[in-house]
Amino acid sequence: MLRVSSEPFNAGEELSAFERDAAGAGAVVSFTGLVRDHASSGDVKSLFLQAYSPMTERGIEEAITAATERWPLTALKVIHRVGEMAPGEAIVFVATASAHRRAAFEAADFLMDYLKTEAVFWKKEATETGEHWIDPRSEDYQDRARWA
Amino acid sequence: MLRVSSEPFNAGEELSAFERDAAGAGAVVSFTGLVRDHASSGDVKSLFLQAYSPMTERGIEEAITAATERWPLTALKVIHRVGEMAPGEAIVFVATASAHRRAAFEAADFLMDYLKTEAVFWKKEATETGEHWIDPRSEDYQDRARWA
Amino acid sequence: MAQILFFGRLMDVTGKAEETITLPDTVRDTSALRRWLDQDRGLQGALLEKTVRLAINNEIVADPHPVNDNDEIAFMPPVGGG
Amino acid sequence: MAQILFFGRLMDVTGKAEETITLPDTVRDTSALRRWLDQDRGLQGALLEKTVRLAINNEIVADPHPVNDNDEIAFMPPVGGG
Repeated sequence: MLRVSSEPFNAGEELSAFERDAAGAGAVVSFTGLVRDHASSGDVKSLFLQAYSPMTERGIEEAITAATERWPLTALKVIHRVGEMAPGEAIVFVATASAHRRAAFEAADFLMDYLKTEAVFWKKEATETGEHWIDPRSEDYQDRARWA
Repeated sequence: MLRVSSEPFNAGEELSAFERDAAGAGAVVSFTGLVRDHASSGDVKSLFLQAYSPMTERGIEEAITAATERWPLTALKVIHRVGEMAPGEAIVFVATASAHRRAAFEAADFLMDYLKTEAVFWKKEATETGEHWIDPRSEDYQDRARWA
Repeated sequence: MAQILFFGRLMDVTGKAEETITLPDTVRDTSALRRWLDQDRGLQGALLEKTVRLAINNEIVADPHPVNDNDEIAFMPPVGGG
Repeated sequence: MAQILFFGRLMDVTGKAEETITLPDTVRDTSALRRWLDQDRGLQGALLEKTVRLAINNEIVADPHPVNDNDEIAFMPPVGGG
Protein backbone atom coordinates (compact mmCIF):
# COMPACT_ATOMS: atom_id res chain seq x y z
CA MET A 1 0.00 0.00 0.00
CA LEU A 2 1.46 3.35 -1.10
CA ARG A 3 0.27 6.89 -0.53
CA VAL A 4 2.11 9.98 -1.78
CA SER A 5 0.24 13.03 -0.59
CA SER A 6 0.55 16.58 0.66
CA GLU A 7 -1.83 15.78 3.53
CA PRO A 8 -0.25 15.67 7.01
CA PHE A 9 -0.58 12.30 8.73
CA ASN A 10 -0.15 10.88 12.22
CA ALA A 11 2.26 7.94 12.35
CA GLY A 12 0.62 6.50 15.47
CA GLU A 13 -2.80 6.39 13.84
CA GLU A 14 -1.27 4.81 10.75
CA LEU A 15 0.43 2.18 12.93
CA SER A 16 -2.83 1.39 14.75
CA ALA A 17 -4.66 0.89 11.45
CA PHE A 18 -1.77 -1.18 10.09
CA GLU A 19 -1.73 -3.49 13.11
CA ARG A 20 -5.48 -4.03 12.86
CA ASP A 21 -4.96 -5.19 9.26
CA ALA A 22 -1.85 -7.20 10.13
CA ALA A 23 -3.33 -9.01 13.15
CA GLY A 24 -1.87 -12.47 13.42
CA ALA A 25 1.42 -11.36 11.89
CA GLY A 26 3.54 -11.59 15.03
CA ALA A 27 6.07 -8.88 14.19
CA VAL A 28 5.45 -5.30 13.05
CA VAL A 29 8.21 -2.75 12.38
CA SER A 30 7.58 0.90 11.63
CA PHE A 31 9.88 3.71 10.58
CA THR A 32 8.89 7.36 10.79
CA GLY A 33 11.01 10.14 9.33
CA LEU A 34 10.32 13.47 11.00
CA VAL A 35 11.32 16.94 9.82
CA ARG A 36 14.37 17.76 11.93
CA ASP A 37 14.32 20.99 13.90
CA HIS A 38 18.00 21.81 13.59
CA ALA A 39 20.46 21.64 10.68
CA SER A 40 24.13 22.64 10.41
CA SER A 41 22.96 25.89 8.87
CA GLY A 42 20.68 26.75 11.81
CA ASP A 43 17.18 26.17 13.12
CA VAL A 44 14.89 24.65 10.53
CA LYS A 45 11.85 26.70 9.56
CA SER A 46 10.34 24.37 6.97
CA LEU A 47 11.00 21.53 4.55
CA PHE A 48 9.72 21.35 0.98
CA LEU A 49 9.40 18.00 -0.82
CA GLN A 50 8.91 17.79 -4.57
CA ALA A 51 7.89 14.62 -6.48
CA TYR A 52 7.55 13.81 -10.20
CA SER A 53 4.39 11.79 -10.69
CA PRO A 54 3.86 9.12 -11.81
CA MET A 55 7.61 8.32 -11.90
CA THR A 56 7.88 8.73 -8.13
CA GLU A 57 5.01 6.35 -7.38
CA ARG A 58 6.13 3.84 -9.99
CA GLY A 59 9.62 3.65 -8.49
CA ILE A 60 8.33 3.13 -4.94
CA GLU A 61 5.91 0.46 -6.16
CA GLU A 62 8.85 -1.37 -7.74
CA ALA A 63 10.76 -1.21 -4.45
CA ILE A 64 7.68 -2.53 -2.62
CA THR A 65 7.47 -5.42 -5.09
CA ALA A 66 11.18 -6.15 -4.58
CA ALA A 67 10.67 -6.20 -0.79
CA THR A 68 7.69 -8.55 -0.96
CA GLU A 69 9.63 -10.91 -3.24
CA ARG A 70 12.65 -10.90 -0.93
CA TRP A 71 10.94 -11.24 2.47
CA PRO A 72 7.82 -13.16 3.57
CA LEU A 73 5.71 -10.13 4.49
CA THR A 74 2.05 -10.31 5.40
CA ALA A 75 1.48 -6.56 5.10
CA LEU A 76 3.37 -3.45 4.03
CA LYS A 77 2.57 0.25 3.96
CA VAL A 78 4.47 3.30 2.66
CA ILE A 79 3.31 6.89 3.12
CA HIS A 80 5.34 9.82 1.80
CA ARG A 81 4.50 13.46 2.04
CA VAL A 82 5.16 16.12 -0.55
CA GLY A 83 4.88 19.90 -0.37
CA GLU A 84 5.67 22.16 2.55
CA MET A 85 6.01 20.83 6.10
CA ALA A 86 7.06 22.04 9.54
CA PRO A 87 9.68 20.71 11.99
CA GLY A 88 8.41 17.66 13.89
CA GLU A 89 5.95 16.69 11.17
CA ALA A 90 6.17 13.22 9.62
CA ILE A 91 7.71 13.08 6.13
CA VAL A 92 7.69 9.34 5.61
CA PHE A 93 6.20 6.25 7.23
CA VAL A 94 7.07 2.66 6.42
CA ALA A 95 5.44 -0.30 8.17
CA THR A 96 6.12 -4.00 7.60
CA ALA A 97 4.52 -7.10 9.10
CA SER A 98 5.80 -10.66 9.12
CA ALA A 99 5.61 -13.86 11.14
CA HIS A 100 9.07 -13.20 12.59
CA ARG A 101 10.88 -10.00 13.34
CA ARG A 102 13.99 -10.35 11.12
CA ALA A 103 11.98 -10.13 7.90
CA ALA A 104 10.00 -7.15 9.20
CA PHE A 105 13.16 -5.28 10.32
CA GLU A 106 15.09 -5.94 7.11
CA ALA A 107 12.24 -5.07 4.76
CA ALA A 108 11.61 -1.73 6.51
CA ASP A 109 15.34 -0.99 6.48
CA PHE A 110 15.57 -1.89 2.76
CA LEU A 111 12.60 0.31 1.83
CA MET A 112 14.01 3.28 3.74
CA ASP A 113 17.37 2.91 1.98
CA TYR A 114 15.52 2.98 -1.35
CA LEU A 115 13.44 5.98 -0.34
CA LYS A 116 16.50 7.92 0.84
CA THR A 117 18.64 7.39 -2.27
CA GLU A 118 16.54 6.38 -5.27
CA ALA A 119 12.98 7.52 -4.73
CA VAL A 120 12.22 10.44 -7.03
CA PHE A 121 11.98 13.33 -4.59
CA TRP A 122 13.83 16.59 -4.15
CA LYS A 123 14.09 18.24 -0.73
CA LYS A 124 14.69 21.87 0.17
CA GLU A 125 15.26 22.91 3.74
CA ALA A 126 14.64 26.49 4.88
CA THR A 127 16.67 27.62 7.87
CA GLU A 128 17.46 30.96 9.47
CA THR A 129 20.29 31.42 6.96
CA GLY A 130 18.37 30.63 3.78
CA GLU A 131 17.21 27.74 1.64
CA HIS A 132 19.28 24.65 0.81
CA TRP A 133 18.56 21.69 -1.48
CA ILE A 134 19.51 18.47 0.33
CA ASP A 135 21.21 15.55 -1.41
CA PRO A 136 21.42 12.07 0.15
CA ARG A 137 24.45 11.65 2.47
CA SER A 138 27.29 9.28 1.53
CA GLU A 139 26.07 7.05 4.41
CA ASP A 140 22.73 6.78 2.62
CA TYR A 141 24.39 5.45 -0.53
CA GLN A 142 26.49 3.04 1.55
CA ASP A 143 23.37 1.79 3.34
CA ARG A 144 21.61 1.29 0.02
CA ALA A 145 24.58 -0.71 -1.35
CA ARG A 146 24.09 -3.35 1.37
CA TRP A 147 21.14 -4.84 -0.53
CA ALA A 148 22.80 -5.25 -3.94
CA MET B 1 11.58 4.42 29.69
CA LEU B 2 10.42 0.94 30.71
CA ARG B 3 6.98 -0.38 31.60
CA VAL B 4 6.24 -4.00 32.50
CA SER B 5 2.52 -4.33 33.09
CA SER B 6 -0.50 -6.58 32.70
CA GLU B 7 -2.46 -3.65 31.21
CA PRO B 8 -3.27 -3.92 27.49
CA PHE B 9 -1.79 -1.10 25.40
CA ASN B 10 -2.21 0.30 21.90
CA ALA B 11 1.06 0.49 19.96
CA GLY B 12 -0.19 3.33 17.77
CA GLU B 13 -1.02 5.50 20.76
CA GLU B 14 2.36 4.71 22.28
CA LEU B 15 4.08 5.67 19.02
CA SER B 16 2.17 8.97 18.84
CA ALA B 17 3.20 9.85 22.39
CA PHE B 18 6.78 8.78 21.69
CA GLU B 19 7.04 10.95 18.58
CA ARG B 20 5.69 13.95 20.45
CA ASP B 21 8.52 13.50 22.97
CA ALA B 22 11.10 12.73 20.29
CA ALA B 23 10.23 15.67 18.00
CA GLY B 24 13.35 16.90 16.27
CA ALA B 25 14.90 13.46 16.28
CA GLY B 26 14.63 12.79 12.55
CA ALA B 27 14.30 8.99 12.70
CA VAL B 28 11.94 6.87 14.78
CA VAL B 29 11.76 3.07 14.64
CA SER B 30 9.15 0.99 16.42
CA PHE B 31 8.74 -2.73 16.87
CA THR B 32 5.50 -4.33 18.00
CA GLY B 33 5.23 -7.99 18.87
CA LEU B 34 1.65 -9.27 18.55
CA VAL B 35 0.20 -12.50 19.88
CA ARG B 36 0.08 -14.75 16.82
CA ASP B 37 -3.23 -16.35 15.93
CA HIS B 38 -1.86 -19.64 14.64
CA ALA B 39 0.87 -21.99 15.87
CA SER B 40 2.10 -25.35 14.58
CA SER B 41 -0.10 -26.95 17.23
CA GLY B 42 -3.25 -25.19 16.02
CA ASP B 43 -5.19 -21.97 16.44
CA VAL B 44 -3.98 -19.91 19.38
CA LYS B 45 -6.51 -19.28 22.12
CA SER B 46 -4.32 -17.25 24.49
CA LEU B 47 -0.77 -16.45 25.56
CA PHE B 48 0.44 -16.24 29.15
CA LEU B 49 3.57 -14.25 30.05
CA GLN B 50 5.26 -14.62 33.42
CA ALA B 51 7.96 -12.29 34.80
CA TYR B 52 10.15 -12.36 37.92
CA SER B 53 10.29 -8.87 39.38
CA PRO B 54 12.51 -7.01 39.94
CA MET B 55 15.00 -9.24 38.05
CA THR B 56 13.02 -8.84 34.83
CA GLU B 57 12.96 -5.04 35.00
CA ARG B 58 16.61 -4.84 36.11
CA GLY B 59 17.74 -6.91 33.13
CA ILE B 60 15.79 -4.84 30.62
CA GLU B 61 17.12 -1.63 32.17
CA GLU B 62 20.66 -2.94 31.68
CA ALA B 63 19.91 -3.68 28.03
CA ILE B 64 18.48 -0.16 27.64
CA THR B 65 21.66 1.28 29.15
CA ALA B 66 23.78 -0.83 26.79
CA ALA B 67 21.75 0.46 23.82
CA THR B 68 22.08 4.09 24.83
CA GLU B 69 25.84 3.68 25.28
CA ARG B 70 26.23 2.01 21.90
CA TRP B 71 24.01 4.26 19.75
CA PRO B 72 23.34 8.02 19.85
CA LEU B 73 19.66 7.81 20.80
CA THR B 74 17.55 10.80 21.73
CA ALA B 75 14.67 8.73 23.13
CA LEU B 76 13.85 5.09 23.85
CA LYS B 77 10.79 3.28 25.16
CA VAL B 78 10.14 -0.36 26.05
CA ILE B 79 6.74 -1.73 27.05
CA HIS B 80 6.25 -5.40 27.87
CA ARG B 81 3.05 -7.10 28.91
CA VAL B 82 2.70 -9.89 31.43
CA GLY B 83 -0.27 -12.08 32.27
CA GLU B 84 -2.91 -13.45 29.94
CA MET B 85 -3.47 -12.02 26.48
CA ALA B 86 -5.50 -12.78 23.35
CA PRO B 87 -4.41 -13.24 19.70
CA GLY B 88 -3.71 -9.91 17.98
CA GLU B 89 -2.93 -8.12 21.25
CA ALA B 90 0.44 -6.40 21.64
CA ILE B 91 2.97 -8.24 23.83
CA VAL B 92 5.93 -5.93 23.43
CA PHE B 93 6.67 -2.47 22.04
CA VAL B 94 10.11 -0.98 21.49
CA ALA B 95 10.62 2.53 20.08
CA THR B 96 13.91 4.28 19.39
CA ALA B 97 14.67 7.79 18.15
CA SER B 98 17.89 9.17 16.70
CA ALA B 99 19.15 11.84 14.33
CA HIS B 100 19.68 9.24 11.60
CA ARG B 101 17.88 6.03 10.84
CA ARG B 102 20.73 3.48 11.15
CA ALA B 103 21.12 4.04 14.90
CA ALA B 104 17.36 3.86 15.44
CA PHE B 105 17.03 0.63 13.43
CA GLU B 106 20.00 -1.07 15.07
CA ALA B 107 19.07 -0.13 18.62
CA ALA B 108 15.50 -1.42 18.22
CA ASP B 109 16.82 -4.61 16.64
CA PHE B 110 19.35 -5.06 19.47
CA LEU B 111 16.73 -4.55 22.18
CA MET B 112 14.36 -7.03 20.58
CA ASP B 113 17.11 -9.65 20.39
CA TYR B 114 17.73 -9.12 24.11
CA LEU B 115 14.03 -9.30 24.93
CA LYS B 116 13.57 -12.51 22.92
CA THR B 117 16.51 -14.44 24.41
CA GLU B 118 17.63 -12.96 27.72
CA ALA B 119 14.79 -10.98 29.24
CA VAL B 120 13.40 -12.85 32.24
CA PHE B 121 10.00 -13.97 30.95
CA TRP B 122 8.35 -17.31 30.45
CA LYS B 123 5.67 -17.80 27.80
CA LYS B 124 2.89 -20.36 27.61
CA GLU B 125 0.70 -20.64 24.54
CA ALA B 126 -2.74 -22.24 24.71
CA THR B 127 -3.99 -23.75 21.46
CA GLU B 128 -6.79 -26.10 20.53
CA THR B 129 -4.53 -29.03 21.39
CA GLY B 130 -3.38 -27.87 24.82
CA GLU B 131 -0.84 -25.64 26.52
CA HIS B 132 2.81 -25.35 25.51
CA TRP B 133 5.71 -23.44 27.10
CA ILE B 134 7.66 -21.63 24.38
CA ASP B 135 11.45 -21.38 24.36
CA PRO B 136 13.35 -18.95 22.12
CA ARG B 137 14.02 -20.33 18.62
CA SER B 138 17.59 -21.09 17.52
CA GLU B 139 17.26 -18.10 15.14
CA ASP B 140 16.65 -15.90 18.18
CA TYR B 141 19.95 -16.99 19.75
CA GLN B 142 21.75 -16.47 16.42
CA ASP B 143 20.26 -12.99 16.11
CA ARG B 144 21.33 -12.14 19.64
CA ALA B 145 24.91 -13.32 18.93
CA ARG B 146 25.28 -10.64 16.24
CA TRP B 147 25.82 -7.98 18.92
CA ALA B 148 28.55 -9.74 20.90
CA MET C 1 12.54 -21.38 56.09
CA ALA C 2 13.53 -20.88 52.44
CA GLN C 3 11.14 -19.65 49.80
CA ILE C 4 11.34 -21.78 46.65
CA LEU C 5 9.98 -20.44 43.36
CA PHE C 6 9.31 -22.50 40.22
CA PHE C 7 8.98 -20.59 36.96
CA GLY C 8 7.75 -21.47 33.51
CA ARG C 9 7.44 -25.16 32.72
CA LEU C 10 8.77 -26.05 36.19
CA MET C 11 5.56 -24.62 37.62
CA ASP C 12 3.67 -27.34 35.73
CA VAL C 13 6.25 -30.05 36.48
CA THR C 14 6.16 -29.43 40.23
CA GLY C 15 2.48 -28.52 40.30
CA LYS C 16 3.16 -25.29 42.16
CA ALA C 17 4.59 -21.80 41.66
CA GLU C 18 6.14 -21.54 45.11
CA GLU C 19 6.55 -23.25 48.43
CA THR C 20 8.17 -22.55 51.76
CA ILE C 21 10.43 -25.29 53.05
CA THR C 22 12.98 -25.98 55.76
CA LEU C 23 16.23 -26.96 54.10
CA PRO C 24 17.61 -30.30 55.37
CA ASP C 25 20.99 -30.08 57.12
CA THR C 26 22.56 -31.88 54.16
CA VAL C 27 21.51 -29.18 51.72
CA ARG C 28 24.08 -26.39 51.92
CA ASP C 29 24.47 -25.36 48.30
CA THR C 30 22.51 -25.11 45.08
CA SER C 31 23.85 -28.37 43.63
CA ALA C 32 22.70 -30.28 46.69
CA LEU C 33 19.37 -28.48 46.65
CA ARG C 34 18.72 -29.47 43.03
CA ARG C 35 19.48 -33.15 43.74
CA TRP C 36 17.50 -33.33 46.96
CA LEU C 37 14.39 -31.54 45.67
CA ASP C 38 14.38 -33.43 42.38
CA GLN C 39 14.59 -36.80 44.13
CA ASP C 40 12.22 -35.87 46.95
CA ARG C 41 9.50 -34.84 44.44
CA GLY C 42 10.24 -37.60 41.96
CA LEU C 43 10.87 -35.13 39.13
CA GLN C 44 13.15 -37.43 37.13
CA GLY C 45 15.88 -34.86 36.60
CA ALA C 46 13.76 -31.81 35.71
CA LEU C 47 15.61 -29.69 38.29
CA LEU C 48 19.04 -31.05 37.30
CA GLU C 49 18.98 -29.83 33.70
CA LYS C 50 21.85 -27.48 32.87
CA THR C 51 19.45 -25.09 31.14
CA VAL C 52 17.68 -24.60 34.47
CA ARG C 53 19.44 -21.75 36.30
CA LEU C 54 19.05 -20.84 39.94
CA ALA C 55 18.63 -17.37 41.36
CA ILE C 56 19.13 -16.58 45.01
CA ASN C 57 17.45 -13.44 46.29
CA ASN C 58 16.83 -12.23 42.72
CA GLU C 59 20.42 -12.76 41.54
CA ILE C 60 21.37 -15.59 39.18
CA VAL C 61 24.16 -17.74 40.68
CA ALA C 62 26.47 -20.46 39.38
CA ASP C 63 26.44 -23.93 40.93
CA PRO C 64 27.48 -24.69 43.58
CA HIS C 65 26.42 -21.59 45.50
CA PRO C 66 25.67 -21.55 49.26
CA VAL C 67 21.99 -21.61 50.22
CA ASN C 68 20.55 -20.62 53.57
CA ASP C 69 17.25 -20.50 55.34
CA ASN C 70 15.61 -17.12 54.64
CA ASP C 71 16.82 -17.22 51.03
CA GLU C 72 14.41 -16.81 48.15
CA ILE C 73 15.54 -19.48 45.68
CA ALA C 74 14.16 -19.51 42.13
CA PHE C 75 14.37 -22.35 39.60
CA MET C 76 14.48 -20.71 36.19
CA PRO C 77 14.11 -22.64 32.91
CA PRO C 78 15.25 -20.90 29.69
CA VAL C 79 13.88 -17.36 29.49
CA GLY C 80 12.60 -15.30 26.59
CA GLY C 81 10.00 -12.62 26.14
CA GLY C 82 8.60 -10.66 23.20
CA MET D 1 6.69 22.19 -28.88
CA ALA D 2 8.52 20.28 -26.13
CA GLN D 3 7.67 20.60 -22.46
CA ILE D 4 10.83 21.08 -20.36
CA LEU D 5 10.74 20.44 -16.59
CA PHE D 6 13.40 21.52 -14.09
CA PHE D 7 13.40 19.75 -10.74
CA GLY D 8 15.07 20.42 -7.40
CA ARG D 9 17.99 22.87 -7.45
CA LEU D 10 17.63 23.28 -11.24
CA MET D 11 14.32 25.01 -10.59
CA ASP D 12 16.27 27.69 -8.72
CA VAL D 13 19.17 27.74 -11.21
CA THR D 14 16.86 28.29 -14.19
CA GLY D 15 14.36 30.39 -12.29
CA LYS D 16 11.46 28.26 -13.46
CA ALA D 17 9.89 24.83 -12.93
CA GLU D 18 8.81 24.34 -16.53
CA GLU D 19 8.68 25.92 -19.93
CA THR D 20 7.40 25.06 -23.37
CA ILE D 21 9.89 25.51 -26.20
CA THR D 22 10.36 24.75 -29.85
CA LEU D 23 13.49 22.65 -30.23
CA PRO D 24 15.99 24.09 -32.77
CA ASP D 25 16.67 21.88 -35.79
CA THR D 26 20.19 21.25 -34.46
CA VAL D 27 18.87 19.69 -31.26
CA ARG D 28 18.00 16.07 -32.01
CA ASP D 29 19.17 14.26 -28.88
CA THR D 30 19.53 14.76 -25.13
CA SER D 31 23.26 15.57 -25.29
CA ALA D 32 22.64 18.36 -27.80
CA LEU D 33 19.68 19.58 -25.75
CA ARG D 34 21.82 19.87 -22.61
CA ARG D 35 24.53 21.87 -24.43
CA TRP D 36 22.14 24.15 -26.25
CA LEU D 37 19.90 24.97 -23.25
CA ASP D 38 22.84 25.42 -20.88
CA GLN D 39 24.57 27.86 -23.26
CA ASP D 40 21.37 29.64 -24.32
CA ARG D 41 20.47 30.37 -20.66
CA GLY D 42 24.03 31.03 -19.50
CA LEU D 43 23.87 28.31 -16.83
CA GLN D 44 27.64 27.66 -16.75
CA GLY D 45 27.37 23.89 -17.00
CA ALA D 46 24.52 23.25 -14.55
CA LEU D 47 22.65 21.15 -17.14
CA LEU D 48 25.84 19.31 -18.24
CA GLU D 49 26.62 17.73 -14.87
CA LYS D 50 26.74 13.94 -15.00
CA THR D 51 24.64 13.72 -11.82
CA VAL D 52 21.80 15.47 -13.69
CA ARG D 53 19.74 12.77 -15.42
CA LEU D 54 17.17 13.32 -18.13
CA ALA D 55 13.77 11.70 -18.33
CA ILE D 56 11.70 11.68 -21.48
CA ASN D 57 7.96 11.18 -21.06
CA ASN D 58 8.46 9.99 -17.46
CA GLU D 59 11.20 7.46 -18.28
CA ILE D 60 14.84 8.05 -17.38
CA VAL D 61 17.06 7.78 -20.47
CA ALA D 62 20.81 7.56 -21.12
CA ASP D 63 22.60 10.20 -23.23
CA PRO D 64 22.38 10.55 -26.14
CA HIS D 65 18.70 9.74 -26.56
CA PRO D 66 16.50 11.15 -29.37
CA VAL D 67 14.29 14.11 -28.45
CA ASN D 68 11.27 15.29 -30.37
CA ASP D 69 8.73 18.04 -30.26
CA ASN D 70 5.77 16.87 -28.13
CA ASP D 71 8.15 15.17 -25.64
CA GLU D 72 8.02 15.98 -21.94
CA ILE D 73 11.70 16.31 -21.01
CA ALA D 74 12.72 16.52 -17.33
CA PHE D 75 16.10 17.60 -15.95
CA MET D 76 16.59 15.66 -12.70
CA PRO D 77 19.37 16.42 -10.22
CA PRO D 78 20.22 13.69 -7.62
CA VAL D 79 17.07 12.35 -6.00
CA GLY D 80 16.32 11.29 -2.43
CA GLY D 81 13.27 11.33 -0.17
CA GLY D 82 12.57 10.38 3.42
